[in-house]
Amino acid sequence: MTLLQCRGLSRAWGAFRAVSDVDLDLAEREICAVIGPNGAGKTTLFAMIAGNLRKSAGTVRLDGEDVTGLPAPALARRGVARSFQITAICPGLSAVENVRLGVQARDPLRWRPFGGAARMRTGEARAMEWLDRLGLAGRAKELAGELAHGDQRLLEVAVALAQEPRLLILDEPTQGMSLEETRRTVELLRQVMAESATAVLLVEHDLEVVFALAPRIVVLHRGRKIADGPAEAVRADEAVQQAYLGGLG
Amino acid sequence: MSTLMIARRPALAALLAAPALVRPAAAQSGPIRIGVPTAMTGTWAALGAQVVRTCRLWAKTVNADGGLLGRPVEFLFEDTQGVPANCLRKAQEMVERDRVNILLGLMASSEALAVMPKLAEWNALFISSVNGAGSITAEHWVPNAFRSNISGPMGARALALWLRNAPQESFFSLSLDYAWGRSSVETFEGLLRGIGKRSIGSVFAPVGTRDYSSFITRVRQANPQALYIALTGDDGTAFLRQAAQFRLFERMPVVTETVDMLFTRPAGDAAIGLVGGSRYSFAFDHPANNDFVQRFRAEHNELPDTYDGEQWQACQVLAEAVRKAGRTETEAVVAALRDLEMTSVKGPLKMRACDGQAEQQGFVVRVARREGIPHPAPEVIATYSAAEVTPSCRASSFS
Amino acid sequence: MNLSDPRLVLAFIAAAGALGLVLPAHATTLLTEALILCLFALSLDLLVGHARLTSFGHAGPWGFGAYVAAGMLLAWQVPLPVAVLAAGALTALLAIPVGWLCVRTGGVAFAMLSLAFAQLGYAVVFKWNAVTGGSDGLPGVPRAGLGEFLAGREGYHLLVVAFLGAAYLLAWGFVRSPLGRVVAAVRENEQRAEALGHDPRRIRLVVFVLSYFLAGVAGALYAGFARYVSPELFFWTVSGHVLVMVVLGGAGTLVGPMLGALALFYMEHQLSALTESWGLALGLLFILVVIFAPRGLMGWLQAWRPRRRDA
Amino acid sequence: MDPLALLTLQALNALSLSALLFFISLGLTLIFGIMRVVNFAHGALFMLGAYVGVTAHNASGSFLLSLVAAPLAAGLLGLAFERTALSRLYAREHSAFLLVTFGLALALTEAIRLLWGADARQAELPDALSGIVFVMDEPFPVYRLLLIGAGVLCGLGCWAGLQRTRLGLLLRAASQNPVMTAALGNDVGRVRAFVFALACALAALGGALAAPLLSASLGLGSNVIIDAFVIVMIGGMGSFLGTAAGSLLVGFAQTFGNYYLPELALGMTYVVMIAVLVLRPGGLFGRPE
Repeated sequence: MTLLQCRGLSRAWGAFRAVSDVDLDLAEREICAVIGPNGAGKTTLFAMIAGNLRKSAGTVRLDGEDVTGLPAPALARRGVARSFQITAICPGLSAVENVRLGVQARDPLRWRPFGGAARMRTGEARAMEWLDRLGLAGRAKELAGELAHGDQRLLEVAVALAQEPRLLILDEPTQGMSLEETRRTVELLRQVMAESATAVLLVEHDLEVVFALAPRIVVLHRGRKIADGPAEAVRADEAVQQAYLGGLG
Repeated sequence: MSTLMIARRPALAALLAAPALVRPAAAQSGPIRIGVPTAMTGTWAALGAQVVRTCRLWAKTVNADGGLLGRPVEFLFEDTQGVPANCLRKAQEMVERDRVNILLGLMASSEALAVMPKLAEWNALFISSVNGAGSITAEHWVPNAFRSNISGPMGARALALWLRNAPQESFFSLSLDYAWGRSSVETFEGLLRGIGKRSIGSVFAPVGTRDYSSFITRVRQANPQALYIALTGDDGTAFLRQAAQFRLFERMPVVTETVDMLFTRPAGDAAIGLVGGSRYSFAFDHPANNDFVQRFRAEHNELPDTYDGEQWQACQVLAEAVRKAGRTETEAVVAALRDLEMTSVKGPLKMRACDGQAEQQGFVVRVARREGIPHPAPEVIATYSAAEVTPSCRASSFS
Repeated sequence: MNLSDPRLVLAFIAAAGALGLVLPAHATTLLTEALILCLFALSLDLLVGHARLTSFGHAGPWGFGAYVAAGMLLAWQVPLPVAVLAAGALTALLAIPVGWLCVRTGGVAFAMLSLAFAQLGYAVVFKWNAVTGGSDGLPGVPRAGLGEFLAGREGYHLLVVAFLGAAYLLAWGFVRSPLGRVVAAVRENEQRAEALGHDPRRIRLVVFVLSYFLAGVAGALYAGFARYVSPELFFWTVSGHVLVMVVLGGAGTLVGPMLGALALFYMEHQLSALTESWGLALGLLFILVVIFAPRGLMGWLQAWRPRRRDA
Repeated sequence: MDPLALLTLQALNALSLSALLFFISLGLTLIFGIMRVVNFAHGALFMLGAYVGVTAHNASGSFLLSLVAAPLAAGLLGLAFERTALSRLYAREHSAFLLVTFGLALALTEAIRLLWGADARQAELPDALSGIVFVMDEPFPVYRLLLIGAGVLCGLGCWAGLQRTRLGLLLRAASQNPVMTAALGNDVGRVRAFVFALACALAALGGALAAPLLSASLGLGSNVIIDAFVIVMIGGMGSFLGTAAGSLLVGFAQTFGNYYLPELALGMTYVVMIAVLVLRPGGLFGRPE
């Protein structure tokens, strides 16, 4: 069953067409990477899908429901989790608290004005598990704002994963991470994707990560979709090489 | 002879003292304590300064010749900034901590109205020395509350009586949009009808107005034969200065409910020709008044203004009542105050039992340049008997 | 010894209650007023400390609560505790439309908007003579339905202590609740809060309404305490005062602002008793405290232990 | 008085009030624009300007000298305060500035009362300035025309200063991006010190110019600050053009409001302020934070 169905997505600022007429379908549990040179419209596309940015044209359907006009919080409540190009975490709260907020995000009683102490404890335990899997358990009590840049990116991924989303959008998750951290993140993502029904939309410049994680690749160039298919086919595609890989063999 | 003591009882000791601090029985032996919670800072500071300096002068004078009933007089001053909430707190503190049962010199009418309902609970008495609001001795009056000063309506009444034989027929009124301003204009317009003159309109500037130009233009547009203003303090000064710059007074005389040097002096020459009621004037030729003016000039080498004179009178009234009562308990002094007759700086005076209002003469003064005085100052141009200017019992208007 | 441990704070409040029964009369009256100001500062801390919405107009709900309670007590002799809670509820009701307009902005725009609403309250109360008594205010507010003891000095003191304790528990519980944690998330990073499914404006509105409820309760308690309400309650200097209490005490700790309220009230009272120029001394004192005690009294008191910001 | 004369007169009244309000709020918007700081002590500085102005005028006999003495005194005080207190707080949150300037307001108001006493002070305008001129055969004070002229002059002067001079460029750069301005080798600390001193001087200039209309009194500070906040908010925080527009808007609203519907005047300013803030949180010309 198609989880996500985008038809004719466009976004223009005056004359500049950041994204023009992109169709994109994503099945449940499918992992798809979106690549393209800087300014190709990747982040704009994601922002429209996640409701952070109004669409100039086009529709988005999630689980068959038309969610075109909905703002980001409404989409998040429908099982869409994301990380941002510029890390968005709560600097004044501890690492474990950040992730616990992710766990709480899908708790039906997430807005209880009083009590909920028991929920807090189970939430915190669950959050510690996620931190452990990402190797951040040691720094659980530290303030998120005081973590190293790489750790903050890891933490943001952990927060998104803790939401156990149906659609996970990752905007250059390994950017700024060390090789070791990148390897650990890729390993974790592959494990999570195998275990859960989470579909993933991924933007990544590091092609090893792309080919390691995403069986399907979409290539954007100047806002248009120029390729969409299995990783091997796209790697060989003439137009992609010409536009993006610069004629790389 | 104990010297003048201004006791500043630091509450620190009281608040921290574990066992309640036992106060020596003040009733009959120690000094007679009088509480003065007034506005020493803030927008009313200038008026408060007059109340405080006159209380100190009176205490010094009384204590110099043996005090009251052989006991020294002691004033307790607290700063309320003219805010009712502060006044309540300070007054309650004086009553409960310092065993004060006599309150004088409150600044704003709203402060008096806040304190009066509590007098019974505190078993204390209050003599208004400067508050003008008519309602203090009318609908809001409570037993234990008295007023020695001339009220707003009484000042307006004196002015209206003087205007009977003034040529002007049509009047326009200007005041600030708050309780005192509205009641003053209302009373004046009622009195105008009483003397066969007519009011052709009134306007109330919002409180805090600084620029009166649009109101001056409105007065000129209405073009009355005379203008009545109920403005005092900074507002009075600002209006007089700006109106003079517009040459408004060349077109029409201006009259007011109460002339205080406080706002006429900073207005400078702009105040010359202003006619109005007066709650106290140093120019009133009377032995008791001349004595006070002479003492005041010796102490401060300047002329006593409205609030000085009225505070001195309140102290005189209190002293007379305490002497008559022979002791300082509240019930005794209140009983003595009722129907008390005496001579004050404003001549003969009688404290009315039914609403605590002092029946006294009314004065009308005009601001003029006078030799020997550096700034334009008021001169008395008419006096009216107590019967003519004092409203009936518990009323603030003249039927 | 963690200063923001609720059990300790409640013990502290209970002690203030007991102290009120022992102290000489006037000291108890002062302490009662100080505790009401603690409740007022606590209500503002929810906004300033937990939602990082600096309000310049907290005198608005304070004055509104006071006038509603005074009106009820004067007109229908409604029992005081009922009038206090009703005043709080009505203030909270008013806070919904006002809050909806205020929380869509942030920073100084929010501060100015809240200031404008409070000044509008001042203007309305000042002008509506028939109902609010205009500039003379409403004197003689009765402590209805309290019976002999509670209407007395000690009784009312205990009533205020009870309300303060309840309000503190309410605030402490809210801050630690799931919704309270979401408020912290919105404060820290709006974009992340949205990605977690929370509408920042609606979350801020909840805190705004709760803060106005408590401020309305505080105002109503003050009306019963002073038995008099006047337009000055709405004036911007009152907003400035309570904001100083929160920042002085240490915003975001619930206990800090209460300490700040006690400290400021006590300093002002002491200084004004000792010298006419208390303003000069207090002003210089503020300047020194801001420079040398960055996180207010709480920060200074907890200096020896790195602060955990999970609150 | 025929309607046209009335309208002209009221327009002139509004212009003179707008000029006064412009002087009052200019200092506030300058501080906010450059340093993102709300200056609670602005009213007290305005009052200080009135007192110093009156004293200098009486001492020297020259009104012009008072217009120099007042800003100078307040500017020096502002500089000293910025160097000793404010400069330590730039890394801190906004609330730190709020508390420090609240402290300065309290201390300064009391210091003025101690220095000058409680009574209001005034100085008589020289004859040249206290005359009148006939506008459609209705008298209008010369002093108010001077006020309007001074307002326009000061407005153009500040606008030119900000837009045309290197110092102006530096000020604007420091307000938009202090870090980058510092990186370009400018001592942003000194810029801030200069700006705060200049803002205090402007507030005091407003006081000195208002003294002939109001006389110097202790009540001056508290009322003025509200009007200044309203104007800066309506015009747009930190926007010079916005302050000029805000002053005109409030000047005309108050003048004509007081004339035609005095009943509502007190609340009207705040209704206008709420409307502008809700529709354009950044104010008419400002940029939202």
